[in-house]
Amino acid sequence: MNTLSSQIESLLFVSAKALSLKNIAEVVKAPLEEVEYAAEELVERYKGAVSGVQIIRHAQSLQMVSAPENAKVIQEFIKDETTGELSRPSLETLTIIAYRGPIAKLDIDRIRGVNCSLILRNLMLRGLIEGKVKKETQETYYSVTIDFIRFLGLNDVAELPDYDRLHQDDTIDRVLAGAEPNL
Amino acid sequence: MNTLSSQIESLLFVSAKALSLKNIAEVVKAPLEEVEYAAEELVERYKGAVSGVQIIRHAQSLQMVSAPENAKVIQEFIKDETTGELSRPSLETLTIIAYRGPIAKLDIDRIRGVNCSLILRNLMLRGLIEGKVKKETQETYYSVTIDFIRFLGLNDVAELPDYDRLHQDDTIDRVLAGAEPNL
Amino acid sequence: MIIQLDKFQGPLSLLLQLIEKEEMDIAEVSLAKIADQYIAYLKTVECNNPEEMADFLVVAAKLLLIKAKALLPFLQPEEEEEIEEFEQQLRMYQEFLEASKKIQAMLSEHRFMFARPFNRKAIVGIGKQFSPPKLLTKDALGSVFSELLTRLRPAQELLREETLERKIHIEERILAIQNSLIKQASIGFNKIVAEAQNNTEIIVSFLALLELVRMREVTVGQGELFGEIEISRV
Repeated sequence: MNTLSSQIESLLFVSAKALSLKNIAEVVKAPLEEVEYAAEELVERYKGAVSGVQIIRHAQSLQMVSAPENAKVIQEFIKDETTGELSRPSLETLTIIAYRGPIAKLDIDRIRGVNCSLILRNLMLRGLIEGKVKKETQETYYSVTIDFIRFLGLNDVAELPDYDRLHQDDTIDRVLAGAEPNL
Repeated sequence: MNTLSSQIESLLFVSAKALSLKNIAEVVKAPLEEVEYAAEELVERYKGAVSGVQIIRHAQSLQMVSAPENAKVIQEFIKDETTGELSRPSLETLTIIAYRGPIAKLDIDRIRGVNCSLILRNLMLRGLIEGKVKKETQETYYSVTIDFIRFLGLNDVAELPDYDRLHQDDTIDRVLAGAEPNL
Repeated sequence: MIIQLDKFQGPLSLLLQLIEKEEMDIAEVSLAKIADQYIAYLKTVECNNPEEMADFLVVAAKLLLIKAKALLPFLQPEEEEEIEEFEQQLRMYQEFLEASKKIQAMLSEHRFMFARPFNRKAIVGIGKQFSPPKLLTKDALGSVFSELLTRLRPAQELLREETLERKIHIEERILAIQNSLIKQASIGFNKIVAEAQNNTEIIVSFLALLELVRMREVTVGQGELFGEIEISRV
């Protein structure tokens, strides 16, 4: 393995949080493309090896985490009490955001047919989703966080069942384009 | 790799300090001999691979550490994380802790409407705030550090501008009282 | 009926539950059939949040449109499109509902992945390191906190205002129409909604009217396209 991969590995290990590829490129002083390529390789290598350590990739960020099959042992060791339980409306909203994020609040409301403000606020507080304001329109777009992906035991949100189909289902775009503004 | 090695790897990963083989054997509920054998194998495997993460063995203890040859990059990363001015969200979080500390993490999250874990972590890293765990509830309460108070040229947080009025303003109490219980 | 209506679950969820109960697919015919059930069910629900009720009523209005079209097949193509879109919306919601069940199954397997806990010493080393933002002053702290308090304040008042909003019940509007028809044999729909304060009130009045037609208490007639709707006692 080359130096760059090794440096990325060390950084992810020491930082103990998600790091953006941009941030990594700045620290290791390498072109973003090279970092992207090395990161890709690293994620695949960890996935391929049956290892107790894994790397999650999400929204141009990487995070080093423990392997999902050891969840029980680790949870006991660090006395973590996460149950993964969510109310049905929260689960529905999270599902839509996971498959379609970044997605505007209005579009989430349209898909569910109800105003989701309270649920979104709660999911933000729990750190399961995050909102980013788009400068041009001042509209907030929501995505799931790496923390949510950690609970699914996946390396990437794109590994969700039926991801490709639901991610770009064109009926969604049709509904969103044609939906009434007041719904 | 077998399950036991993978479990040991995960444990070493999430543990900040060295773990004794005895301790590991208790957590994974396996005989000490087996743990010793798997540990030996693990150490050898890491030695053989050029990796940014290493496992070192001291007598009867194991610890996962970053590779020493990447020390310079790690230094660069820490410098990056701990220099420069604060972002607006970080600044807001810091003032909430300054005027309302000691304050529980959940309350900070509720006031700001988003999960503040990463911000709190960065403020701690820079030595601006510190957390203390309340024994009864196991909840962490945050306050600004003495270093930070002195840096501002003060002896006590109560000397902050308009402290009495701002500290007692009931706006925040109302926000916290009206906060939704977790869904 | 054993359908559970969770506080936030919403109208589409209710509609899908009704369709599944009848073992039907999402199609115009089944939606027309389900319209009455949906509205009957709404009546049994205690809802004291007008906004939430409005979401349910929007769907009720769409169902009634679909039902009306089933009875009067010569409706405009514009409405045809709206119905098609609504069917698509419902199908899409159903897809996400299915996906959410899979996600729930994944979560219940407890395959959580854990990050290393934050440990200052592990990052900074044993040496104590204090790195303040050099330009930050105590006055800046004061003004940032004041601004934060100001921002938090209006949101509170806005919330209180909303709870004062008037609620409109279909029953109320049905009663109003029935009362108007006591004094006279027929009345125009525009008279009924003359004092309506918002669109929701007009929609609810229209739903009330449709309900009265369904109950065969009144008949309605319209002389020309977009003309006044005349309501007459049966």
